[in-house]
Amino acid sequence: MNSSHYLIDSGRRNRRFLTQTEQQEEQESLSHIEGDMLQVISLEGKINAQLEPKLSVEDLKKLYKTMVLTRVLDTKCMNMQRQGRIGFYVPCAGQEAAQIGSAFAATAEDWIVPTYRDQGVALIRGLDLRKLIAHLMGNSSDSMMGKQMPNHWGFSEIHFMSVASPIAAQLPVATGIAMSMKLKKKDTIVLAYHGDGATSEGDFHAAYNFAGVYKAPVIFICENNGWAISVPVARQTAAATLAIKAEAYGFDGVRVDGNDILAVYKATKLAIDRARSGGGPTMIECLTYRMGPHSTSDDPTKYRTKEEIEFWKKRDPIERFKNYLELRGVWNQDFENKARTVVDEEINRAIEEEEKIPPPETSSIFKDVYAEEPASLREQEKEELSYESSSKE
Amino acid sequence: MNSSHYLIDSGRRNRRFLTQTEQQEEQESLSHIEGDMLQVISLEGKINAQLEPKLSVEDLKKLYKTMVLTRVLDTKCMNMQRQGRIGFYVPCAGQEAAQIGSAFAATAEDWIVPTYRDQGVALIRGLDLRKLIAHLMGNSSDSMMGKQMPNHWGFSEIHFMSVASPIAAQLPVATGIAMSMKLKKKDTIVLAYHGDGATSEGDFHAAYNFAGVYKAPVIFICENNGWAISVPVARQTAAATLAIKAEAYGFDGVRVDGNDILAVYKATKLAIDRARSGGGPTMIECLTYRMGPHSTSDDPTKYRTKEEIEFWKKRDPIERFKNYLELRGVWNQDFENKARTVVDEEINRAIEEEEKIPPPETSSIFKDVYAEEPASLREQEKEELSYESSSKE
Amino acid sequence: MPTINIVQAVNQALKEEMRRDDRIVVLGEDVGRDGGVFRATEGLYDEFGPDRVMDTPLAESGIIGTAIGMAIYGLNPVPEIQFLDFIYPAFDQIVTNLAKLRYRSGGQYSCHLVVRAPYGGGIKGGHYHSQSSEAYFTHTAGLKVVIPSSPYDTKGLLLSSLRDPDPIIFLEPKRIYRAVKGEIPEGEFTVPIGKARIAREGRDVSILAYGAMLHVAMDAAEAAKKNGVEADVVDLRTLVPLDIDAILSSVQKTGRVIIVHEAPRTSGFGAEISAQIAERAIEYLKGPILRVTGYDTPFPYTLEEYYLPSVPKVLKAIEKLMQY
Amino acid sequence: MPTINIVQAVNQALKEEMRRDDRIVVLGEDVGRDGGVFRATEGLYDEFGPDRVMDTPLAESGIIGTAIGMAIYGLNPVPEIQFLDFIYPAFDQIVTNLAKLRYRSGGQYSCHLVVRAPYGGGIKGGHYHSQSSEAYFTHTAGLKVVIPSSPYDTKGLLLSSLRDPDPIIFLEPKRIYRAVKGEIPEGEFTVPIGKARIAREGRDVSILAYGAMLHVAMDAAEAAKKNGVEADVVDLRTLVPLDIDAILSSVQKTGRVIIVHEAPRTSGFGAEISAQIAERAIEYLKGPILRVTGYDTPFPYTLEEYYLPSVPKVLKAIEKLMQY
Ligand SMILES: Cc1ncc(C[n+]2csc(CCOP(=O)(O)OP(=O)(O)O)c2C)c(N)n1
Ligand SMILES: Cc1ncc(C[n+]2csc(CCOP(=O)(O)OP(=O)(O)O)c2C)c(N)n1
Ligand SMILES: [Mg+2]
Ligand SMILES: [Mg+2]
Repeated sequence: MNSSHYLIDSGRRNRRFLTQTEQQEEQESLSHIEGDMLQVISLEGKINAQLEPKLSVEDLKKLYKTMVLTRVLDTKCMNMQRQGRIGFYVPCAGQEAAQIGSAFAATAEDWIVPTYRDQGVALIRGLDLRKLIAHLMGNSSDSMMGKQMPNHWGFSEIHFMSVASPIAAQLPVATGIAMSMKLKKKDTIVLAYHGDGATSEGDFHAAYNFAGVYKAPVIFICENNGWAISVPVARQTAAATLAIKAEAYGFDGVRVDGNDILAVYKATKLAIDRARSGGGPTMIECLTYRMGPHSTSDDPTKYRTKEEIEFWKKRDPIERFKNYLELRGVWNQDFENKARTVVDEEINRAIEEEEKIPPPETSSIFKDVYAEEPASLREQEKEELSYESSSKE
Repeated sequence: MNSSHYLIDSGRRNRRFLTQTEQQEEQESLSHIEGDMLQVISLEGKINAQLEPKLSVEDLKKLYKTMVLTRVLDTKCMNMQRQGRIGFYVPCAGQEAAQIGSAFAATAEDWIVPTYRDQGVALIRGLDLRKLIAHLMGNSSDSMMGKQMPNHWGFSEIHFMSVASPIAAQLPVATGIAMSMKLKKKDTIVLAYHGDGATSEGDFHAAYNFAGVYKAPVIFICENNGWAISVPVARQTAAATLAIKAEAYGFDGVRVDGNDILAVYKATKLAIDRARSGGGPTMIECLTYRMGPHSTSDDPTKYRTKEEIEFWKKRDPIERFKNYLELRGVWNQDFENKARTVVDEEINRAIEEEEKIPPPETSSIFKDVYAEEPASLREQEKEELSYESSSKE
Repeated sequence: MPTINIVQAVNQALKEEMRRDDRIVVLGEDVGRDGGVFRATEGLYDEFGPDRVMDTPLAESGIIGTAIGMAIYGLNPVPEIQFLDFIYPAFDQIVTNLAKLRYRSGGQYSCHLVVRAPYGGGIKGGHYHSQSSEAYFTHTAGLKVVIPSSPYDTKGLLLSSLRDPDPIIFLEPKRIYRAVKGEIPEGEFTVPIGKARIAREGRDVSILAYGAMLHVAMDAAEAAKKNGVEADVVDLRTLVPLDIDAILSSVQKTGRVIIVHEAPRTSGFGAEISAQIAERAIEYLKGPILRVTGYDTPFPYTLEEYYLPSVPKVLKAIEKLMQY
Repeated sequence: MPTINIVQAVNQALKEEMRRDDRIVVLGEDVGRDGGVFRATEGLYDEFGPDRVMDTPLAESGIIGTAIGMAIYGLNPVPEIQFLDFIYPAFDQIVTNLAKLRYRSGGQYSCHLVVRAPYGGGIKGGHYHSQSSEAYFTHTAGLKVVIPSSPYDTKGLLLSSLRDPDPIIFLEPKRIYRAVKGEIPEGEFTVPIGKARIAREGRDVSILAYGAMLHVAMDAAEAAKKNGVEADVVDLRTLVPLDIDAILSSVQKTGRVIIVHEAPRTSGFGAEISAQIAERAIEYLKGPILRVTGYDTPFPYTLEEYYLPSVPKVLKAIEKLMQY
C-alpha cells in the first residue's frame, strides 16, 4: 500500500522551538511553524477539502466536548494540586487535538500505550471520570490502588496500558503487543504515544526498529510539544524533523499540525487502515505545544519566553476546531455554554465523590507484587501491621 | 561545508545478505551488491579517476603489506586457537580494506575506538606485533595484563581504545572523546568502529544523536559485513540501508564499497577533513564481508550458503587492491613473495617470543580495580595468596 | 531413565512445552536458525517456525521490552539473553516494567515471562562472558530468580517457570552446561519453585550453594569426609523466593555456615543469606558465617581459576569453622 | 559559619570547584538553563556557559557514555541523573565501561567521574521518583559509592569525590535536600572518602545508617534515651569503600546491631553490613542483627510513610534487642 497521497513531507524544520534567550547560531524566528506539515484547518480557517475527513455531526460534537472536558479538567486539577487536594499533576492543555484526534481514529478493541500526559486519550475512549479522579487521589478506588503517582494511570477496561515514568520505556512494550496481535492474527492495532524528548532514548530506537523488522501493527504518535521539560527539541536532536527518523527503521513518518484535530485524525486513520491490512507501522509527528508547565513541580518561565506562549495561544487547538465547527454550523454560543456547564458539573461531582473515598489499607502495600503473596511478604506485612497496632495502643 | 561531491547516495538496498535458505518474501539474489555505493576500483579493475586518491607508491605498498600481514596473522591465529595455543580468536579476513583504508586516513594523534574485530586498524597504526600476540595469549606482557579475552584489546601508545564485549557500548564513549576534543579546541578527531548488528542497540542511537547535537568530530565506520553472528542485516533492520540512519541524527551517511580500500580511504579522508574543520560527524557504511566464522566458537555453515561464500571470495579486498597495484606498476610476483616472507617471519618470531612469557602473577587479579588497592582488596589478595602457599606446602 | 546434560534439559523443556502450549514463543539473538550459541534452542526453529522462534535484532531492551508486550497480550514469551553479561541494556525494562507491572497497575496487568540466560565463569570468557549478576535481580522486588544445578532440576524448574504467573529470571550455569549429566524420568515432571534441595546430609557444617558452585560444594563435602567432617549441602535452586526454612533447618542442625557463590562478595546474594541467618538463627551459630566467593574485582581472563571458588577454598573455610 | 542546606552544599561544591578546576564539566537533563529540577546546578550555566554546563538530549546512556569518553580524554565530568530511578538506561555503560575500564585495559585507561543523582523516598514520588538502588552499585566492583547525610558532608564529600581518581556514584538524599540545614566552614574543606562518622556515642546498641535514614536513626536514638538506652549511631558516609573498622568498633562496644536503610530488604546493602559483622565480630553479638528497611515491594505512593523506616520501627528493633 502506497501512502504518498497523505505523506506530504516528513519536513525539514524543527528549529522554531528555540527560545529567544538561546545563544546558539541556529536560532530562528517562530514564524516557521507553517509549511511542511499536514493540515486540514488552516490558521485562517481555510479547509483543505481533499483531506477533510467526513465525520458525522455527532462525532464532531463528541470530539469538541471531549476537548473541552479535557481542558476544564486540566485547569481544575492544577488548582486542586495547588490546594493540596492532589499531590502532583501533569497538565496536557494545548495537546488536546493531538491526543483526542489520534485516539478517535482507533476502535475500542485497539490498544493504547499512553504517557503520563495523555488524559485526552483516556477521555475520548470513554474513561469514567471518577476513575481518573480516584487515580489522581490515590484512594482505595484507584485502579492502581494508590501505588503510583498521579498521571501514572492504566485502565484495562479501555485497553489503556499502565504507565511508568521512565521516558520511552513503554515503546518496546507497545511494539511487543502489536507483534502478538499480528502473531495471533487479530486485526487490532496499537497506538503508542511518546513525546519529542522520548525520541532520544535507546528504547525509542529498539521499539521502532523491532516494529519495522516485524511489520508490527503499531502507530507511533509523537506529541512534539517542543520541549522536554526545559530542553527544546532543537537541542534534542540535529535531525531536520522527528518524522524523518522513521526512515531509519524502514517505515513512513508523517508530520501533521498537531493542533488541528482533523489533520491528526486523518493521518492516524490512514495509518491505522494501513496497519490493519498488514502494512506495518507508521510514525505520526504531531506538532503541538504544551501551554502549561511540564508538571506542577515545574516553572517554565525559567526557560521560555512570553512571546512563545503568546504565539501558541493563537494556535489553541480548541479555538481552531471551534472555528471549523462554527463554519459547519455545529457550534454556537449556546452549545458552548451547555457543554461547559455539563462538563463542570460532571467533574465537580466526580471530585466530590472521590474525596470521600478513604486511602487504601496498609496491607495493600504487600499485594500484587507477585500473583500470590509469598511467605516472605506475608511476614513483612505482619511486621508492618504490628507497628500500627502497637501505635494504636 | 557541502559534501555532496562524494555523497553518491546513502543507498536503498541491503537485502542482498539474505541466504538462500531464508524463507521470507524479501529474498533477493546476491547480484545486487553493485550500485548505490562509492567505488574507486571496480570489480573489473576499472578506475574511477575522479575519486582516485593520489597516494605515493610508498603508501600504496604500506597499505598492501598491512593487508597481507593482517590476513596471514588471521590464518595463523585461527590455527593457534585450534591447537590450543590461544583460547579464543575473532577473525577479520575479508574486512581488511574497510579497516586499513579507513584508519590510514587518520593521523597518529587521532583516536581510534575499535571493536574486537579491528586488528587491521591496529596494525596500520603501527602496533608492535608482539603486543598483539601477547594480548591474545593473556601473558604477563599483555597490555591488558591478561584481564580480558583475546581480541579485547586496547593500546594507548597508538590511541586505540580498550574494547568491551557488549556491542555498541563503545559508541557513546567515542562521541564523548570527540566532544572533549572539540571543547579543548584540538583539531584531532575520533574514528569509531562498529558492525551492522551494532546499529540496533540503544547505545548506537545515543552516540549518533549526541554526535549530531554537539557536532562532535567523530567519524563512525560501520563495517557492514552482512551478519551479526547468524542474523543477516536484512533481519537487523527494515531500513533501506544502514547509511540512511545518519539522517535521523542530522548528519550525512555515505555508503562505500568496503572491499575497495581506495574508496574507503577516500570517503574517510573527506569525512575527517570535514570533522577537523568543524563540520561534525559522518557515518561511513562499508559494505564488506566476514569471510570466516564469527569467532572460533562459531559454525557459519549453520546459517550461510556456499554460494554466498564463493560470491564474496571473488570480491576479496586484497585481490582487488592487488589488481590496482599491478596496473599502477607497484605490484609484481616478486614483491608479493618478499612481502609474504617478511610477514611470515615477523609473525612467527613474535609468537615464539611471546610463548616464552609466563602468565601474570596472581596478585594482578587485585590491581587496577581502583587507582589504589583498597584495604578490602588487600585482604582478599592475602586470602588468595594464602591458598596458593598452602597448596604449595 | 535417559541421561542428558543441562543444555539438553533446557532444550527438551522448551520443545515439549512448546508442543503443549502454543502461547510460548522463543526470541533472542541467534536462537533461530543457528539454534543458539550454546545450542539450547536447537531444532525449535525447524519445528515451530519463525513466528514462534524469532531471531531478533541485536538489542536486549527490544528483546525484553517486546517480550513484556507479548506477555501482556497473552503470549508466553521466553526471551534468551545470549550471555547474562549482556542483559544490562535491558536493565531498565526489567526493573521498570517487568518487575513492577502487576504492582503498579493494581493488578490490572501482569507479564509472566521467563528470561533465560547462561551465566557464570569457568569457560575462559573474561569480564563479559562470565558474570554472575544474580544479586541485582534478587534485589528487584517483583522478580523471581531460579538457578538449577542439574539436568533434572533444569528441566523441572524450567517447566515450572514456564507455568508460573510471575516474571522469572532463569539463570543457566553455562560452565556445567555439558559437564554435568544426569538421569531424568521419561515424560512430564516439574520441580517446584521456592523449594531448596538437601543435596547431602551431614551434621557438622552447612554449605549453601547454587548453580555451578553446588558441585564445588559437593566435591568439598566429599573431601572433608576424609577429615571426619560431615557437611550438609543445600542446593538453593531458587533465590527468590528463598527457601529459608530449609536453610534454617540445616543451620540449626550444624551451627556452622559456609555460603559459596561465584559473584563478587560485596553485596552478593551470600550477604542476604548470611543476614537472614544472623536475624533468625544467631543463637545456633558456633562460629562466624563464612562466604567463599568471587573477589570484588571484574572477572579476570587468564587467572580465572584463581578468582573462582574452588574445593581447596571451601575446605579451608570448613577447617576454619571446625577449629573455631 | 554560614548555615546552608544540602542542595546548596551541592551547588557550592560544584561552583567553587569549577572555578578552581577548568576540566570540570556538568552535563545532564535540565542542568543548564533550568538549573536542575532540584536547583542543584542553579547559576552554573550563567557563570560557566554552555560548553561546561550542558543540557543534554534525554538519554541516560548517552549522558554517562559520553561523560566516560570525556573523562578518558582528561576532562572531569559530573553527569547528573535527574532521579536515581532513571539511571537504568545507563546501567550497561556503568557496569560495562565505567566500572571496568581501568581494570580491563590493564591500567592504560581510566575514567574518573562523579555521577550525581538524587535518590530515596519521602517526597511522594511513587515507584519512579523514590528508589534507593545503591546496592546495585555496591555490587559492581570498580565503583565507589558515596552518600552524605548533612550539608557539611555533602560539600566535603563532593569535593573529595571530584578530586578522586576513581568513578563515583554520589547519591543525594532528596528527602532532606532542604529539610536538613547545617553550618559549614568558610572556604575550602574536604571530608575523606572511606571514613564513617560516629554521629552519636552510646554503649547499648549500634545503629548503622546513611543518607536520610541517618536522621531517623538519630531521632530514634534520642527517643530511646528516655528508656535509658544509649545508642551508638554510625553514619557510614561511603558504602564502598566501607569503613568496616568503625562499624566493628561500635559493634564490639555494644554487641547489638540495627541497620537502617530505605531500600528493599532482600539483597539491600544492609545484608552486606550484616554479613561482614557475622564474619568478623560474631563473638561480640548479644542478639540477632536486625534490619529496619523498606519492604520487598516496589515503592508505593499513597502509603509511602508506612513503607519507609521510621522512628517507631527503629525503636521496636531496639526494644527487641534490649530484651533479647
Ligand atoms: C528515563 C527518564 N529520564 C528522565 C526523566 C525525567 N523526565 C520526566 S519528563 C521528561 C521530559 C520528557 O519530554 P518529552 O518526551 O518531550 O515529553 P513531554 O513531557 O514533553 O510530554 C524528563 C526528562 C524520566 N521520566 N525518565
Ligand atoms: C550487548 C551484546 N549483546 C550480544 C552480544 C553477543 N554478540 C557478540 S558479537 C555479536 C554480533 C555482532 O554483530 P555486528 O555488530 O554486525 O559485528 P560483527 O561481529 O559482524 O563484526 C553478538 C550478538 C554482545 N557481545 N553484546
Ligand atoms: Mg515534549
Ligand atoms: Mg556484522
